[in-house]
Amino acid sequence: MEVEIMIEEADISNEKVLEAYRNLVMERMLDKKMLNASRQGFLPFYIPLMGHEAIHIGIGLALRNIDYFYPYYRDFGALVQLGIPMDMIMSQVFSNASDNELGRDMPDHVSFKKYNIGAVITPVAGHLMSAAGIAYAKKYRKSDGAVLTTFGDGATSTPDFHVAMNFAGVYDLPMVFLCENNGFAISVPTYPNEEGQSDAYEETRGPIYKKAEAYGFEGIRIDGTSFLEVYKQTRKALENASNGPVLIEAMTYRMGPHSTADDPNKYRKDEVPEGSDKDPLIVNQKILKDMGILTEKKIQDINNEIDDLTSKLVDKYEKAPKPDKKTILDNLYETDPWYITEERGDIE
Amino acid sequence: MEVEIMIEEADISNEKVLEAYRNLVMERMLDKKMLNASRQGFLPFYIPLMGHEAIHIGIGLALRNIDYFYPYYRDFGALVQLGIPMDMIMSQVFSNASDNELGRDMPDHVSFKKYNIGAVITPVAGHLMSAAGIAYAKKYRKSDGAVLTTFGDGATSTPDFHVAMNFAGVYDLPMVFLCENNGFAISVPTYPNEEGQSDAYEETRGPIYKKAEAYGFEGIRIDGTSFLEVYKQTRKALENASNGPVLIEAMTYRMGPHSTADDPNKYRKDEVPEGSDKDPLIVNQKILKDMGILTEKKIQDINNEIDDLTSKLVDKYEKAPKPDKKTILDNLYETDPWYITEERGDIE
Amino acid sequence: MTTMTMVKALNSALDNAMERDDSIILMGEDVGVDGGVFRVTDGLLAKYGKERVLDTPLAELGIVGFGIGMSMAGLKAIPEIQFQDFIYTAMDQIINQMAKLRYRTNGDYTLPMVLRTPYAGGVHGGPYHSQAGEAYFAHTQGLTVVTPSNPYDAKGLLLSSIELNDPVIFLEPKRLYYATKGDVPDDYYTVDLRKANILKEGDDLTIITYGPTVPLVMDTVNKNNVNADVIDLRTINPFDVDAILNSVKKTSRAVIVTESPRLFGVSAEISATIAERAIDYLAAPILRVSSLDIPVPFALEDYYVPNEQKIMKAINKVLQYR
Amino acid sequence: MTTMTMVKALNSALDNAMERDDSIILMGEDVGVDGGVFRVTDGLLAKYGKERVLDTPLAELGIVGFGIGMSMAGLKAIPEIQFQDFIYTAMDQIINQMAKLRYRTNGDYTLPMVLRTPYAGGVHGGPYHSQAGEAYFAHTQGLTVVTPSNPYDAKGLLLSSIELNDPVIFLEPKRLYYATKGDVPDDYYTVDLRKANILKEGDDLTIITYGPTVPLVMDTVNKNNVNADVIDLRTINPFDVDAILNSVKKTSRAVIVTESPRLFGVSAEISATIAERAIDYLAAPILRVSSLDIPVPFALEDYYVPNEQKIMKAINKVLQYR
Ligand SMILES: Cc1ncc(C[n+]2csc(CCOP(=O)(O)OP(=O)(O)O)c2C)c(N)n1
Ligand SMILES: Cc1ncc(C[n+]2csc(CCOP(=O)(O)OP(=O)(O)O)c2C)c(N)n1
Ligand SMILES: [Mg+2]
Ligand SMILES: [Mg+2]
Repeated sequence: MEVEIMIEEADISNEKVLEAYRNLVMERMLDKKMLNASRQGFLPFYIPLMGHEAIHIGIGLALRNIDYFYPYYRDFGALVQLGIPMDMIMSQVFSNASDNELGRDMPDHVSFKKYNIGAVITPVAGHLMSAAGIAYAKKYRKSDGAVLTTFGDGATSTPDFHVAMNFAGVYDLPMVFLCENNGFAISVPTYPNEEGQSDAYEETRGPIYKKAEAYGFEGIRIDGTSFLEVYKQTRKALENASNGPVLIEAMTYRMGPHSTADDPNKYRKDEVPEGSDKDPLIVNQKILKDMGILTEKKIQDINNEIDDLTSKLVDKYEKAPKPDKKTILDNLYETDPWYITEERGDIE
Repeated sequence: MEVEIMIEEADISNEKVLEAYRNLVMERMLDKKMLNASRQGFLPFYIPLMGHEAIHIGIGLALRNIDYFYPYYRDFGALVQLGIPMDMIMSQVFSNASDNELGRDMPDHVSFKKYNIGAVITPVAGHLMSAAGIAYAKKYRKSDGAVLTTFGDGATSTPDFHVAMNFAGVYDLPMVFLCENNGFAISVPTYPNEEGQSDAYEETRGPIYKKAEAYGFEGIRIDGTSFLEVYKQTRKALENASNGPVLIEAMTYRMGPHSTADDPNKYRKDEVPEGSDKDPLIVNQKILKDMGILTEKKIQDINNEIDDLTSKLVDKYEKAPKPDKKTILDNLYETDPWYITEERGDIE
Repeated sequence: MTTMTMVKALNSALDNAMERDDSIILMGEDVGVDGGVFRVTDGLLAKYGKERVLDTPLAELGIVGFGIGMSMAGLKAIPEIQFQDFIYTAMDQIINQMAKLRYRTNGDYTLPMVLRTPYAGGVHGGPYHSQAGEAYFAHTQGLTVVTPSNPYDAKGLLLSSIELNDPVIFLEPKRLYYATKGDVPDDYYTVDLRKANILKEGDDLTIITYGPTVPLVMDTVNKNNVNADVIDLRTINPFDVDAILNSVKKTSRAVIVTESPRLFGVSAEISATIAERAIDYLAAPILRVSSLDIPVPFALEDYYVPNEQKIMKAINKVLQYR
Repeated sequence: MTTMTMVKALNSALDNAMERDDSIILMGEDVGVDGGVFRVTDGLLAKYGKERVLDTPLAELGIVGFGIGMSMAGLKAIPEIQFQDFIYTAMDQIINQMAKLRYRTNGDYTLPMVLRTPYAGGVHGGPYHSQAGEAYFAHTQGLTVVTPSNPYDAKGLLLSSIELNDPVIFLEPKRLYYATKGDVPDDYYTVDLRKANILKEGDDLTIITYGPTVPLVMDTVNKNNVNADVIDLRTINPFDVDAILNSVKKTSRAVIVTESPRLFGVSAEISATIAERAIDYLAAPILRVSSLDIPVPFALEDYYVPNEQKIMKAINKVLQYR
């Protein structure tokens, strides 16, 4: 894996914490604006982020430049915190001509190989065995660092979760499994409802973090609404991963719809309204105020600054050109077979 | 599931125990003779049983006439103990014209719907979700009894194991998962080798019986070489299954090759030679002697009787006629499509 | 009779069937409290309860396998896969258990079940919400593969599938879910699974299609005054060979239109069948119009699928062939 | 040059490749200490160590997915699926990740890997040790599907597959593993993946086949003095369209022989391609000889597969057609 490295060591100075907070605000604001862009038809599809910001920022802080990150579709903020150029991220989300994937995949399905980031895949958990294979390559090549892979709570029900966890155990892979437990897989709750509350069955009866024991390694549950907590625990897991894998269950709540195609009113009451005590934005403001890093004034200043910045950003990428239809047949194989050559003739 | 019921309540009188022991001897002797038939070309393929006899007999004793049994390919003796007519079992193993499957499936891949027994499938663990669905049907129809399904240690690595265990937990299915842990999945050991003993990786790091916790229910490990122990624990699990599923890990050793296509000398030393202390035949002889049910003389008498009986049995089915080629196109669909009708013309 | 969308027609079919037969059980991701991501199962949980409409954990293997077991035990399972693109972790269950159970047990077990799934493009869903994988199922011996092209057929074919004593893969063209409305009886009725639908008669050529591309073909043919037999297969396997051969023998020219990629797809079998059984009647090459032989590109889906222009190009080539 | 079986030739290919390139990793059930259930990987663990020859847990999804990840990270994975019949739990990994990775990332990731698996019949293994599922892979855009028919090609095609910077499904006809021996160079060599092999030239008709049925076709043709072009495709997708069309244009008659069931199979695509591109040259129907359209029956496998009689029936029909 000799690729250009951009991911920086997290130096957890106050400046770094403040920068992370700014990124958290950026994620929140971009999320709203992209949702809006989707309502206006600029984005045919979009995956909301609200509730996940602290996990994302914490992951971004935790990853070292020696690590590899295989995200899932709901990890936008982690990419921002990692310092991937905004142009690459936004071009992908808006499927623009400058997207390195040329608009081939859905919004948020990035692929940034040169930053040691995997190709996000839609089938839930479809990347977990790929992440395991990448971890094996690290081990085989005796390169430093570990692989972090993320997924939702629903993903733990999949075949891939079981198989990847088992392979990680058997081959002692340098690997951290991080479950972003937001309480729902679309409409299905992670854990059993309180009696009579809903007619939905749940994803599972076993607490997710404890599932690691079945594979002979450790699982922990952490607060996924504090980015410093996520940072600390994830960094520790990455540092210890050479001794074998770890599973982290980061608890939060999906504050928005599952996607722009979803209407959560059909199946649940909103338990964590925006601005409430459990909203990660509020949680982290409180923590940083207690640490003396943030004031009300500073919060306002950052809000104003980021509001402006994100408006311009969304504006720019909304209007950027789309990929040329002539590219549609590129890169199926390294060398075009005869039928692809023929079909090129049909794209006028 | 209104089908004819043959499975009898196990009345664990001394007579019943002795009959069970006779079935155990029968399984051992038939196994040798069928292996021999395979060497002589009468059986193109055969799955040896040695080491599994006590599990099989215990299962056969434990199942009640209200239960459903979905076995895997290595459960011959359980069928015998259940009292399925030997003619049905042997016709299937020898793929004869009188096989109710008409020789469609491999030896030991029985399907006895009228005895509440599932259709054994080759893909490892491919039946576990079917068993779960059958358990759901029982629950939905509020019928008594539970579903018992068996599988090997290797099966616990499969996608199907995870998914079936999870469904069983979520829907509180009346279901017993019984893992026949014989130490190997062909050449791959279940658990880690002692350091340096072999170059094979293992199936898993977590003890199998503990995996149940990941799904919110109980797992137990039992001695799979004593049929009374297997009977007791399995019966208890079946009786309690209306409160939810259980996983049983029954420990034994695969004393023969994996199948007639396998040569275990390539990958392991035989750790449980025939006639040794851990051989289930010896284990159960000892237990039954201690109970005063068996004597050396009785052992010899049974041996002589069963030797004769099994020789005649194998002889008979070896020579029985094979299915008519004209049957080959039957029962793909309930009503033949045009192409099947056409293809019938090609079978002259 | 009510004018309704295909989604409503499917919902009505499920409702009619469940009302009659308490052995019918639905299961799938978000089919219960949410009513299905495309709303096909809307209202059924409220009406029939959580014992009959099961939200499941996120595991397609489990959804299909659970259904198989229920149907083995005398129930009639109707599992839903949220998008056909996600069906592949269940492929072992479909190919090795569902499709083969009757044959390998010589009918000891039969398996009446209907596996429903929205399929093909039209929602701009990219490589994983747009796949048209009917060829995988059509080539799997033992399955019946059905795909409706309008609300009336959707309901009637679904009810016929539920009546069948064999496993059905029921592919619902999601681009037609809300595209048009049609008159649909509110009561129970069936449509013959093994008869193609001759949508239009004409002498110049035969166009064979099914499911998602049927309205496109009809629009193209009507708009351009093409004098064609248009055959909607309805069932892909076993397909109605007589309808195809009778028409081609009359017209001498054939074009097959599918939304799936061309190579090794369903249209190849239709073409091969004609080339095997009606070669003497042919006055022109048998042409296929399909999507490009690539995964479905998110941003460029419109250039990927068949369209009027591509269909007319093939029609004209076949008609002008001497 | 050594006379060897196909199994030995494949083993030699793996050995040559692993010797040259330490990024090659093998993985699969029983491929290590046991040397593979058909012995293709025999001796490689001893030579290259357990870091490069990995016995895996029993999970095809894991075997394929592990290989994908390794190849994403710059290694070159060669996973083995013990029997092709068991590949379907890995189908999601194959169709959705392996086949699409290059396309959907526009080449950000490439995936050089070779997924090997013994396939088709010949060992009397019944419905689950005999399947010929090449059509599933051939219809999956982005895969290269290769199947050798003799020891020389087996080694050369495997080495070419390993050199390719794209994912390959390498189908090893297990009936040919030990059936014949052939002369095979001990050293490294390659065979062009995109060129069919014209095994025999003749004027009366064209027979197209590949993999498991090649020796049967050659024996049939030789024994019955059939004056045919016999084309061994070697690669099923992308197949060598020119070799097929050139020959059919010369002979005007075509028969396609495959071991897989006929309907919606690979032979349909070959037939359709001819019907699309060479109709004017045809003097007879394009016929297909295949296995029956059912699962593989354990006891009656011999009546299931194509044989000399069925092939001659098709040849005679095509030759006598007026
Ligand atoms: C294999 C598969 N099945 C179904 C879907 C449709 N789907 C997309 S996301 C999702 C729920 C995922 O929930 P979770 O894993 O908890 O992640 P979250 O979206 O809550 O972050 C479903 C069912 C899919 N993408 N892949
Ligand atoms: C899905 C699948 N993969 C591979 C095989 C080939 N195979 C048959 S049995 C077996 C090992 C099974 O081991 P275990 O589950 O421990 O059962 P045992 O045979 O030891 O009783 C393997 C790999 C198979 N039948 N199914
Ligand atoms: Mg979730
Ligand atoms: Mg075992």
